[in-house]
Amino acid sequence: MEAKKIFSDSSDFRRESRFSSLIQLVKNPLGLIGLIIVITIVFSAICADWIAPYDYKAFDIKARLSGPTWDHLLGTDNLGRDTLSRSLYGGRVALSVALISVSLSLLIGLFLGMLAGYGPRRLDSVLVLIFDSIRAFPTIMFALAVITIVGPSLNTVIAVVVITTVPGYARIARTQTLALKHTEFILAERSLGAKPIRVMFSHIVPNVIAPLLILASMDIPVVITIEAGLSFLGLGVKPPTASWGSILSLGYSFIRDTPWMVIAGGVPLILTTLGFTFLGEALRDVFDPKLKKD
Amino acid sequence: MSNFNNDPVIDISNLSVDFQTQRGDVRALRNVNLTIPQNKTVGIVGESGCGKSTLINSILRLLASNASITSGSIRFLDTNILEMTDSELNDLRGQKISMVFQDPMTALNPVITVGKQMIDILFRDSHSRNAKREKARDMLQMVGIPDAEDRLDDYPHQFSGGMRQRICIAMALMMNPALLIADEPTTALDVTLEAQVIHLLQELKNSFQCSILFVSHNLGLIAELCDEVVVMYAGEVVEQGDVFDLFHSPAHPYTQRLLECDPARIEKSTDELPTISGRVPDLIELPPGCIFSPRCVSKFEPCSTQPPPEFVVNEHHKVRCFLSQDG
Amino acid sequence: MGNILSINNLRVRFRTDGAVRAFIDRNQDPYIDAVLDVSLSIERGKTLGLVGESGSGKTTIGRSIIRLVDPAGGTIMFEDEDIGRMSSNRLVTLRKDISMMFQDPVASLSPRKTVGSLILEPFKIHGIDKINQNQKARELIEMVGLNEAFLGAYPHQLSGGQARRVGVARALALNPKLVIADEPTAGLDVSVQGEILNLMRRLQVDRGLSYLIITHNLPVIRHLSNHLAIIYLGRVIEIGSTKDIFTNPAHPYTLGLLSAVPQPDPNKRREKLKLEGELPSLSRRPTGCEFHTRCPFAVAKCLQESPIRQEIEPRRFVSCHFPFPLSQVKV
Amino acid sequence: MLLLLSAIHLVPGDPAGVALGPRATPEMREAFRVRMGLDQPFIIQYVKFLANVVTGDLGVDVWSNKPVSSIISAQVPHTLQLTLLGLGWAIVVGIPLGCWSSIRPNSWIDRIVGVISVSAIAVPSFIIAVYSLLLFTVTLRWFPAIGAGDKGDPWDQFMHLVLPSFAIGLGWVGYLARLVRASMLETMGENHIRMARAYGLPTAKITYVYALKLAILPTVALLGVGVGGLLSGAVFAEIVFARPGIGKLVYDAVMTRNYPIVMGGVLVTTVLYAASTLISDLITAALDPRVRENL
Repeated sequence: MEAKKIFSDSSDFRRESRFSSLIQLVKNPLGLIGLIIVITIVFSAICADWIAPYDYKAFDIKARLSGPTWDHLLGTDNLGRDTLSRSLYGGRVALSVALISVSLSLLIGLFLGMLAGYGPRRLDSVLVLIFDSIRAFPTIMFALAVITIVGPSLNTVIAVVVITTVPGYARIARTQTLALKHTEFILAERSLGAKPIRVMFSHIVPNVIAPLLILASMDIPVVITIEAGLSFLGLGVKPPTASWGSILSLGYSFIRDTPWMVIAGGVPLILTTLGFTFLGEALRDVFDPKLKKD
Repeated sequence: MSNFNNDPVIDISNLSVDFQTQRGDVRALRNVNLTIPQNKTVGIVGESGCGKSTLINSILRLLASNASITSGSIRFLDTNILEMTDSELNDLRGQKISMVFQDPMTALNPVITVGKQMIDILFRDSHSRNAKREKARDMLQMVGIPDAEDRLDDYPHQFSGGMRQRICIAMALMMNPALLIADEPTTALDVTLEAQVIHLLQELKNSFQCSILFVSHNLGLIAELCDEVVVMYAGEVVEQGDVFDLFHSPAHPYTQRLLECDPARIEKSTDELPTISGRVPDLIELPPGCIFSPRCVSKFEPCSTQPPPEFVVNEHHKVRCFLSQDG
Repeated sequence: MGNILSINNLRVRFRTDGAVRAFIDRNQDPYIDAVLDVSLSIERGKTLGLVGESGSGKTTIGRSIIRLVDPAGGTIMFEDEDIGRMSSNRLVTLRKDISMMFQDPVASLSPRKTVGSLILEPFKIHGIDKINQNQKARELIEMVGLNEAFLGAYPHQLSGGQARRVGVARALALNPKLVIADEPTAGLDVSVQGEILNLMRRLQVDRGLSYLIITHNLPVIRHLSNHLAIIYLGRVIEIGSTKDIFTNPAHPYTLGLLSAVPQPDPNKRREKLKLEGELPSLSRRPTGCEFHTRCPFAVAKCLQESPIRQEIEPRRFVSCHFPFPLSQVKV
Repeated sequence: MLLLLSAIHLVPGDPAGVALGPRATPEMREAFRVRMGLDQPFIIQYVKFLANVVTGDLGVDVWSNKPVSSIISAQVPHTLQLTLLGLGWAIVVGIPLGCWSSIRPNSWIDRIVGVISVSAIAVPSFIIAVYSLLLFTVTLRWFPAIGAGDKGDPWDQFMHLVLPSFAIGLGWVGYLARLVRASMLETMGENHIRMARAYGLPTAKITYVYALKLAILPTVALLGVGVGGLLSGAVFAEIVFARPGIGKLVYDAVMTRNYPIVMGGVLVTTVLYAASTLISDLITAALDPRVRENL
C-alpha cells in the first residue's frame, strides 16, 4: 500500500510492461500445464483427419472388443472401430460444441446482463426473473426435458447449453454493470453528455468483459462435460459420430469385458477438463485483482 | 530528544525497512530514531508515502509479508520488539500497545456484536463474563455512547461512523495499555465529528495515563493534541521536537514549507497558494545527498552529495539538515 | 454582471423503499428529501462554495444542476432557461456549457482509456470532429501543466494530483461557462492541493469561468470562493460572502463548523464551542429548527417553529431564530 | 415450467408426434392430444397444469395409467439420500480443507490441496462414477455394484450409497475447498482482522471465529446452487449405479417418451432445488445480522 504510492510523482507516470500478464500466466506452473494440455488437445482435434490412424466409422470385423495392439493402440469397440481414432474425432465434437455454445452464451449474456443492469428497472426485474427461473432447473434435468420434447441432436445440446449458461454470464454482466452505473467515471461520462449506448459500449463493456472471459474459460470444461454426459446417456450426438461420451457409454456397457473403451473415452475428457480448468484458474489469478494480492 | 521523564515507552533506533517489489527494493524507512516518553502524546506528520504507516506497523510487527526490517531495534520498555517470540508479541499487542485504525467502518467485525468483540479483548483476564461485560459497558459510557448497556448487543453496522470510532477507542483502552497508537483516526470523519473525537482523546489521555502515538497528515490536529512532533518525509524522520518549538521555529525547510502550505494557517484570502514544487523521490533509487534536496529551495553545497546527520537544535529539538549545522 | 445560475426552492427526493416494500410496511411516503427549499445563485465569473458535512445533500444539489438527478420541485435557471424543464436533446447540449468534476480524481476517469482519448472524449460525444485532434489533446494537457507523454498513460498509472489535472482538462475541453467541482482537493496532499487550486484559479481568470465548488474543507474554500452557502440536512442555513461568513458567522452551525477546524498552532488550542451529537437521519427530520438537536443555544421556540430565512445584510441570508448579531462573534 | 410449456409450443413439430413416434396413426395422435390436453389453447393448458400441480395432481403415467405423483414420491427419498450424503461429503471434507489451506497460503500443503481440489472440480462426476465402478466394484470388489440395497438392511443401503455419493460429491468437495480458501484469504486481509491481530487475540480464535464466521457466508449462499449441481450429478450416478431415484426415473421416461413423468420429475427437482435455495438463504440470514435486518 505504502509502496505503491511512493511511485507517484508529478512529472512522470508509472509505466508497466504490456506482456507482464502473459509472463505471469506462464510462470504459474498450473497455468503452463493447462496451456500445454489445451494446445495439444486443440491441435489434435484440428488435425484429427491427418493424425488419426483410421476413419472413425471404419469397421474392423476381425478385431472386435480387442485390447491395445500395434494395429489398434487403444483397442477397438464392439463393432471393431478403432478407439484411438474415435477419441481423436470425439475431441473435435467436444471442442466445437464448447466453443460455439460458450461464445454464444457470452455474447447473449453480456448483452442481456448489460441491458438489465443499465436499462429501466422494470426490464431488469423481468430479466432477472427469467434468469432465476432458468437457473432453478438443474442443467441435466432441463436437458432431459427439452430432449423429450424436441428429440436428441447436437444442435439441441448446444441450445440447451446456451440456455442454461446464459444466466451465469448475464448475472455477472448485470452486477458489474449495476456496480459501474454509479461509479464516478460513468457519472463523469454522463455529465459530459454521453448517451446510454455510448456509455454501455464504450465504457461498460471494456470493464465487464474480463470477468466474463474468465468465466468462459472456466465454462469450457463444464460444457464439454455436459456434451459428454448427454452423449453418455445417448441423448447427444447421433451414431456413428464419435463423442467421448458415447465411447464411454459403450465402454460402460462392456465394462466387464474390457476397460479400454472407458479409458479411451474418459482420459482425454479428464485431461481436457483439467487443462481448461487449470488455464482458467491461472487466468483468474492473473487478471482478478481481488485474488492477486497474495 | 526529550528524555526528561523516566524510561521511554518506545525507543526506536536506527530502524530501516525495505519492501521487495518486482521493480526492486523499496527503501520505505531509513535510519529512523524515535522515542515516545511516558504519558506523552507524540505526533507523526507527513504526506502520503512518507512511511508513517510502515513505522507503526513495524512497532506492532504487522508488516506485510514482502517487508523486511534491515536494521535497527524497537525497544518497548526494556525488550526489543523485533526479537520477541510470537507469544511475547501476543502479550504485547492489545495489552500493552493498542491501536485505533483509520477507517472505523471496516475496523470492526460485521458479524459479531460490539459487546462480544470488546469482551474478547479481555481474553487474558480471569474475571467472570459478567464482570467483563460490565467493564465493556463502562468503557462505552466513558467514550460517550448513550444506552451503553443495550448497545453492547448491537452489531457494528447499527452504529454511525463517529460512534464506531468511539467504540474503537474504547476497545483500545480496555486493557489500560502503556501506548495507544492512533493511525489517522479522524480522516474518515466530518469536521464536527473529528473535533469530538480529538476532544475525547484529550480527555481520555489525562484519565488513562498512557502515551499516545498520533499519526496524521493534518498539522492542525497535531498542534491541537500532541506534546512532541515527528516530521517524516520519504521514509526518513527529518525533524522532531517539542510541539511549540517545532510549530513556532521549524528548522527543516520541508517542515517550513509544509506549514506554509496549510491553508488553515493562511489568514488572508490569497490568489496564489504556496506549494512544494517537485516530487517525492523514487525510494528504489535514492538520491545521493539529503532526501529533500531535489525539492529544497535553500539547498547548498553538501546537500546533494552527502546525507545530513542529526543536528541538535536544542535539548528537545533535532533536525536532519545542514542548515542547522552551526546550531 | 448578473447571475449565471440561480436556483429557487429546489427540492430533490429519493425513494427509500420499493413499491412492494412500502405497501407491506404501509409506508405512505417512501421518500426522503435530500434537498429541500434550496435557493442560491452564482454570479458570472465568480465562485460559490457549497459547504456541508457528508450526507448534507451538497453533492445532490451539484448533480441536479446537470440533471444527473431530477429535481422534484423548484427551478434551476441557467442563463434564461429552466434546467428542470429542458428536453433531453437540450440537456445534451447544456453539458457543453456546464461541466462537472467528480470527487475521486482517479476513479472518475474511465479505467481502460488512455488519457489522450479521455481528454478528446467530450469532442467525440458532441460530434465535434473538425479539430486537429493531436493538437487539441496537446493543448489541453499542457494547459493543465502535464507533458505530452501523459496522453498515452492509463488512469491507474497516475497519481492523485495528475489524475485531478486530467479531470480539469476534460472539464474545460469544451469551454464551459460553469464548472461544478465536487471536492476538488479530496485525497490530495497539502503540497499538491495548492497546485490544483492555483490552476483552477488561473483558468478562471483566463476564461471568465464560474465555479460551484462543493466541499467540506473550510480552509481550502476560503481561498477559492467569493460566496459561501452552508448546507445542513439538505437546506441552506446561511449564505453570504466568504469574507463575511468567516469573520461574522451568523448561524450557530456555521460557527460550529468554523471552530471545528483545527489550527496548526499549539497556542491556539480550542476551548471553544464544540458541536455535540451527529447529523440526524433524513427520514426523521427534527421538528422546528432542524438544527436544534445539536445547537448549544436552542430554546423552546427552536423546537417548535421552523425559522424563516431572513436577510441580515444585503445578499446575506440566514435561517435561524436568533442569529448572532454582526461584528460580535470573532472566530 | 412456463418456459418448458412455451418451449413445447414454440419448437417446430408436434409433441404428440415426437411422443408417439413416427408410426402413430392420426387417430392415435389426436387421442393423445386430447388426453394430454394439448388440443386446448396454451393459456388454458398452463392454468390447468398449475391448478393440478397445486392440488398435487401431476397427471397419469402414459403407459401404466398410475398417478405420476405416487410414482415420483416413491423415488424422492432415494434421490434425497444420495444428494444429502453427497452434500455431507462436500461440507465435512471441503470446508476444513479450505480452512486448512488458507492458514498457510502458498505453502506446499496449500498448493497440493489446490491442485487436488481444482482437479476434483474439473473431472465430470459421471466419469468418477464410471471409474470408481470400474476400480472399486469390478476390479477390487469392495463395494456392491448396483441397486439401492436391501430394504431392511441399513448397512447394505449405506454401502450402496458410498460410491454414488462420492462420485457426485467429490467435485463439490473441491469446489467448497476453493471457495472457503478464497473467501478466508479475502477476509483475512480485511481491516477488522488486522485489528483483531493488533489486539493479540489467539490465532485460532481469529481464524475460526472472527474470519470463518464471515468467510463461510458466500459458501452457505452457494450451497443452494450446489444442491442443483448435485441433483444433476445424481441423474448420472443413479444411471451408472442402476439406483432407483428421480434421475433414473426421468431418464427412463425420456427413453420411453413418457411425457407426464418427465414433466413431473422436472417439477419435483425444481421444487427440491427451490427449497434448498430457501434453506441456504435462511441460514445466511441466521449468520449475518446485516442480511437479517433486511429480511
